[in-house]
Amino acid sequence: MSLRDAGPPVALVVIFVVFATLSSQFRSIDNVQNILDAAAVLAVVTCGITFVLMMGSIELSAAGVMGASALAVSLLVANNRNDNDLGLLGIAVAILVGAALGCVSGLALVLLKVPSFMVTLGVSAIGLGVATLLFAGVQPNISDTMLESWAVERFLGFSYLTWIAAACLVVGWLIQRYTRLGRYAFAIGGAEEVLTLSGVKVEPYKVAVFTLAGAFYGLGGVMVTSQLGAGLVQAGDGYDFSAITAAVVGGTLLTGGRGGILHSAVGVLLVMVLTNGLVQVGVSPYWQGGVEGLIVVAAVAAAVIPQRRRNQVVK
Amino acid sequence: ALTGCSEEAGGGNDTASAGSCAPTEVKLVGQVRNESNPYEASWLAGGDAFAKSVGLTQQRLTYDGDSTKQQEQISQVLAGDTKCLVMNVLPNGDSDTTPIVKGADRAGAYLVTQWNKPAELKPTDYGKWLSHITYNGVESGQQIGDALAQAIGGSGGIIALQGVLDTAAAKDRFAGLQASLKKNTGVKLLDQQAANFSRAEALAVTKTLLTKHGANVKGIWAANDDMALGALEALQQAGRAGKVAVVGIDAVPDAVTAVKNGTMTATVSSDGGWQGGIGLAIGYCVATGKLSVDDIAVENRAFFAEQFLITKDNVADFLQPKTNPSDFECGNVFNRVAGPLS
Amino acid sequence: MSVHVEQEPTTSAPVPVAALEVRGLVKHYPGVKALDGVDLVVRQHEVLGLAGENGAGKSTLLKALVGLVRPDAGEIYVRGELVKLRSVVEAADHGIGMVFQEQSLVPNLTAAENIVLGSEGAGVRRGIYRWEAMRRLAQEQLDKIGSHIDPLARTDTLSFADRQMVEIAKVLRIEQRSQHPPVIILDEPTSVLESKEIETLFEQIRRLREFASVVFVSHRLDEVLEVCDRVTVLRGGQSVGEVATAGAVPRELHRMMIGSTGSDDHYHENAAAPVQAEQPRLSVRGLSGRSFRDVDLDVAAGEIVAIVGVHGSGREDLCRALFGAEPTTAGEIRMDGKLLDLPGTRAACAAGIGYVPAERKTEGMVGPMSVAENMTLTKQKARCSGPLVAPRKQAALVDSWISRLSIRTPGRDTAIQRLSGGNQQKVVLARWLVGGDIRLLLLDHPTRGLDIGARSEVYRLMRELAGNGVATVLLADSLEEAIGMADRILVMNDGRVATEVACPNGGKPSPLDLVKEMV
Amino acid sequence: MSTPVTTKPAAGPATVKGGPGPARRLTSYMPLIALAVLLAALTIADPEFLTQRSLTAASRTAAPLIVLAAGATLVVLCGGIDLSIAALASVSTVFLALWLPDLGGLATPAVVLAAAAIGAVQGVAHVLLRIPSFIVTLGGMSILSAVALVVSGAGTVRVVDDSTIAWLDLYVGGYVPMSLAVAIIVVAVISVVLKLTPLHSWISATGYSESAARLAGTPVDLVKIGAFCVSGACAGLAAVMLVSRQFSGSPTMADNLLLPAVAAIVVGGTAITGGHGSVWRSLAGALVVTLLRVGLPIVGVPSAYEQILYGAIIVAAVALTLDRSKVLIIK
Ligand SMILES: Nc1ncnc2c1ncn2[C@@H]1O[C@H](COP(=O)(O)OP(=O)(O)OP(=O)(O)O)[C@@H](O)[C@H]1O
Ligand SMILES: Nc1ncnc2c1ncn2[C@@H]1O[C@H](COP(=O)(O)OP(=O)(O)OP(=O)(O)O)[C@@H](O)[C@H]1O
Ligand SMILES: [Mg+2]
Ligand SMILES: [Mg+2]
Repeated sequence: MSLRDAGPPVALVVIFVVFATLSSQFRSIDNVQNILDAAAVLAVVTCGITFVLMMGSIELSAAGVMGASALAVSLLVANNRNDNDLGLLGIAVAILVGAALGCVSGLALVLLKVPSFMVTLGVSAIGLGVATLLFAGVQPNISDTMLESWAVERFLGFSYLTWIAAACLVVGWLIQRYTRLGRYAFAIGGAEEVLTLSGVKVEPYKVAVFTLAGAFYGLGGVMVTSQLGAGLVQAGDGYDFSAITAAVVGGTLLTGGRGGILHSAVGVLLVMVLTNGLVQVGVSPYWQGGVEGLIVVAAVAAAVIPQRRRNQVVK
Repeated sequence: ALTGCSEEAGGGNDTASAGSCAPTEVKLVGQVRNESNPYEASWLAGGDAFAKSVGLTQQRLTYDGDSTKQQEQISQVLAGDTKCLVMNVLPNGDSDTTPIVKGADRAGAYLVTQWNKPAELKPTDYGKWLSHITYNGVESGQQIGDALAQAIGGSGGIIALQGVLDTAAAKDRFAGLQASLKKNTGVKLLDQQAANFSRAEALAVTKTLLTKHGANVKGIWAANDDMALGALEALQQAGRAGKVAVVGIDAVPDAVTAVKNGTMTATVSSDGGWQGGIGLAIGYCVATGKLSVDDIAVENRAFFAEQFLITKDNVADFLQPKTNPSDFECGNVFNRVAGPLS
Repeated sequence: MSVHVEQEPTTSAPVPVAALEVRGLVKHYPGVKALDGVDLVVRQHEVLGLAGENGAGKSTLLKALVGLVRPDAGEIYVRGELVKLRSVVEAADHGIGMVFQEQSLVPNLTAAENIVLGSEGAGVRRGIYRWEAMRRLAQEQLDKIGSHIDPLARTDTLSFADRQMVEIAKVLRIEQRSQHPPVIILDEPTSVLESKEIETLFEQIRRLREFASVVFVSHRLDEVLEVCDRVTVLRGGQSVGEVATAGAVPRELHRMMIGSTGSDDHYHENAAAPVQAEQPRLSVRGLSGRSFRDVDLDVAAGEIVAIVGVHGSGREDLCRALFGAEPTTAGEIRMDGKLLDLPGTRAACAAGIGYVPAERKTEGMVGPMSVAENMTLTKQKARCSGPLVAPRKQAALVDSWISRLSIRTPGRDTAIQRLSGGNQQKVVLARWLVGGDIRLLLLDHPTRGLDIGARSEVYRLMRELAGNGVATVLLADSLEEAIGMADRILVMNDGRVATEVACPNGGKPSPLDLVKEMV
Repeated sequence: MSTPVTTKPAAGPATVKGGPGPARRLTSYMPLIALAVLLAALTIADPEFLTQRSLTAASRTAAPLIVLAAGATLVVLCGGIDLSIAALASVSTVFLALWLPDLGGLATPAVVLAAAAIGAVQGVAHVLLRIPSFIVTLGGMSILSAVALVVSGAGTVRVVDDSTIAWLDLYVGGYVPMSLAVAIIVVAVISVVLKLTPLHSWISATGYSESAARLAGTPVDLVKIGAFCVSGACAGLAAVMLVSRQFSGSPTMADNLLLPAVAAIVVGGTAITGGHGSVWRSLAGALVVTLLRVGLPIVGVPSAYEQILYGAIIVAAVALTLDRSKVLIIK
């Protein structure tokens, strides 16, 4: 990491230290565990979004995809609505549902040539519609012990979900660093037309990246279901924008070609530390959103100071 | 009977007088936020059931909790044939009721609203706004507050999960909690956070509050059952399930089950299926002339519906929805009035 | 005198089959016939030059050879076999590869990745990167051209010239791809290189000839004659003849390109106006910025001052700083004695300063906008009456400049990105002139990519402007250009002004004198 | 010997006027075509949908969205995005409701000015701090929501005397809702100003290539701040329309209009990457989005399928309307 990447980690440390001095509960081991546990789902979703942002596209389908996969998984594992008890297979199918919806986004992008902003907004609506269809008026509650245990059982002090998120980060990092898919996603954000000139067909990679992102959201939906013990249509509410915020706060550029999983991990922690810290120091619920917005803007502003270049373009 | 006030914009060219509609002419519209939660799904189902019982169908509208979309749909519905239109509407927030009422009034449609309405707006000032039905949020907030206090033995710290801050339901219920706290002096409100009636948000907030206040938390007061269920999950994940009392409002099926299992202390009934049917029933009765607006008692034009505190003792009565067709007969539509809106 | 070979089908001695042959290629764009029946033969093991003025159709022809442009008519034969090239990959499979006129590297990838991009070979197995293998592959390519850059450096950290080397290393991967001797196309590879780098490149081209055919495009005709065996000349989308380079002189080529002999006086030195200043128009004192320190500079009205220096000498940043596009840390800039309130390009524009950036495509022009809009972007007043745009006034203004600068465009409403590079540059220049209030022009490589005729026109324009009292700072494309045009030359070295050389008509310094100071 | 050489001077001023071909002209009407197709489809699904009263209601409904989208279009044309418009409109409804009793008729201009100022502040933050507009306005969105919540006391602020804004509920000529007329006037004014002044060049140049625009001396920063300012003012005006319709202000009233507004812009065919597009397109886009929002449920599409259809149709609409000759790379 060069100096120009140092901004977000520094901001993270500063914000952590500030909250730690303000509140003794904040710096307790319990709370640090809590922050990491709470970050799990956001981290997984952000993993997915990061790849899309790296390509310079934008991705707003997380809410819909997560809703669909949450309903799917809750109806496939042991639950109160039907007799299914597919266990891990059910989870895999739910992730596939996510991947399929992601694939739809990617295909619409490259085949219809519709900007990702709109495509993913549309797919989000489709995902929510599918979820509502599956929901059919009765809340599916899961009774699958394994899925339930993910949120409850702990290993080395952290819940299984947190470890799953950590694994996703590692996998994401490996994909980004060591696979053609990851490097091409990065390159597409840098100069898509050059890839074409070099004889690379970018379309399959774009579809693959959206599919990968969809799979991550699918997993996110499963994780939310594990946490809530029920499949909610609203499982992914708000994750679309908070994941983009996390990625950008971490230093990923919305114009593509810069950033990555590690950046996003820092961004996720920053956002979670902030949400948690504001509650811990007792900021009024009325103001929390506002203060958070202010700090995010300030953090990004501080983080870009070392990167200010001549004639820099900011969109 | 009243003469319709449809000569302004809507209602077609004939000044149809109230009560002149043939039963088959009546058009039933039920509108709620969405179909993706059990409560509102049961509301629409109740509406369907009633419509079926009178040989009609209900037009189901949902607006995703989006105020503007609700208004857009209402004005579109009112732009159609409104002569025998009956609407049973859940306004998204207090501010949404006024335009709905004014629009329906202008178009001459029969309207029943539920839950949200500004205090100054009164059905008695309008001809075809037949009734406004709600549950007494202050009372329910207080009831579960008291139940919580009792469950933790009258003393100890509790945390409160608030609903969407700018809704009347959230405010009333929280006011009820405060009243309860005044009474139960041993109970201390450690913290209160908004979790926006959402299960997921409640989970996250509760976890944070649990680490913040640790073992001091003896009880959790939630402004609705969804949040209470989220809090239950948080307790389980924190390894404190069963050690902290949880209360909510709404009596969604999962909460009732939780009360039965003893994981939740109390909830308060509100009967979505009945709400979905009753609004249409009142409108239908008036539109077909079986009931006259003038005959509806003033205290029934805006009323609190009966609600019950559900605890382990009486939970058995609430395991099955207990709406029955006779509730919707024109003579019985005001059976569940618990008192006029104060 | 050179020999002109007729372009007619010969039935004489059986020549070895051509590496590449093009017959009657036609390509229409709306309003333009970019190619109008071009014929071209590239023999095996030769370096073929392609000459022609801006917009003659060189790039279009070459893009057709790598499958990027689909011709409307005509045939392409590779080693005697008729082919249809539909993509770069297909062209590569036939052994044809190209270095594009505009740089085409992915800036945020490493040099190694760029080199192997699209045909990673052992560098990627089953979608998994083998960084070490990839580095080795890239190193092999770089070694071939004697470049010493680190293959794992990010491309955007490399200098312009190094990036060009990476492009050449990349195109040489064709060797691995095809069993046949490859055809390697270089579209203006030298326009961004320094003389030393050009020498390396030429050695490389000569080496390539051993096993490949090379097509080479440059507007520097002396270069073309130096490195090529044969030159085909294009004009108006047609091949108008060819020249064997042995003993040929640039003028000959030039005549074929434009249809008449250009003036001997390339730099229009006769037209040089006497510098007429008591007080300097631009006066810079102690200016420091990110990559330059303590620069003093005076430019008088009507004077052309060239700044020369190697890459990294800071002259480019200095030039931008004068325009307010780059922050300064110390020093002051005065126009006609008045202190300039920089940074901020608005203040500079208001003071009558104009700037023509080197990177035309990304910084000089707004591609999708029309010629007219690009031309009037800065001097809005010139096309307005009051606060409103006056369409008639704009049309007349733009048309008059189109004809004055002989800009080749289907019309003023054509998107500028559809023009050839030279014509784009003229539009960018015109942008500063349409207001009639220009006082100081900062020209960063204004003739990069321009053909000899267009160049000559730009030089004449510079002279004319100087005659009208415009002061000019020139970052020249070559030392010759600097010497030819300037009244005075500043040599920059490592961010400082190393020396100042007077450069009056008749008393021009030699390039060697300058080079000594530059390094 | 040598090839024929004719003296052919570089082409003089080309006289070909590169007017748009029929295909190109068709693309510029695509938003209207999409609108017509949608309307036809809805009418087929439910013949009652195509009545004058129904259309009047739909157009009245669309007015705030049109205004909101028109303002934000300018920001999008500059290459940015304004995610705060909905929250800004919400807070403006609160301000309006609070100010109406004291200011009366002056409350409307006051709110529009205040909203414009807030928009400008965000523009300044974006330009000076050099952070992406996405983030600035996302932050702005949460800050404004918090302000709205606090200022309103987390509740609805009722408007008792709405006489000074009630004119928005009138009908021009009996059929055309006043709010729609105002929305069209706003769109017309913005496009006429853009068309007749250098602003259009400046905005497109900024949107297509900010660095080139800056080096051409375009006042890029001012243009951007101006765009945010107009976007804010439009949010304020939309708020006035909402209050006149709702008879109250509420801290979350317009929040849900954000995505529809952005959808309206994109459906209109404006490039989300900047440069290419127009406010007229957003007007058509807003009508399409409104028809989808109200039309689908009204013609009886069930809730779940409504969302699926909405998603699919909106993507299809953009596929129709986007002029790909102007937007080379689709991100
Ligand atoms: N994509 C395009 N669309 C429309 N016209 C084009 C396009 N590309 C090239 N042209 C036109 O075709 C003609 C030939 O252009 P080309 O780029 O081949 O010229 P060139 O000889 O390479 O010029 P230069 O020396 O400036 O690079 C020019 O008139 C140009 O305007
Ligand atoms: N009017 C034009 N403006 C700009 N570029 C053009 C224009 N026409 C063609 N080109 C360029 O020329 C190339 C070939 O275009 P052409 O339209 O002939 O084929 P195409 O339609 O892209 O091919 P296909 O239909 O087989 O995919 C394209 O890459 C395009 O960029
Ligand atoms: Mg060329
Ligand atoms: Mg060219």
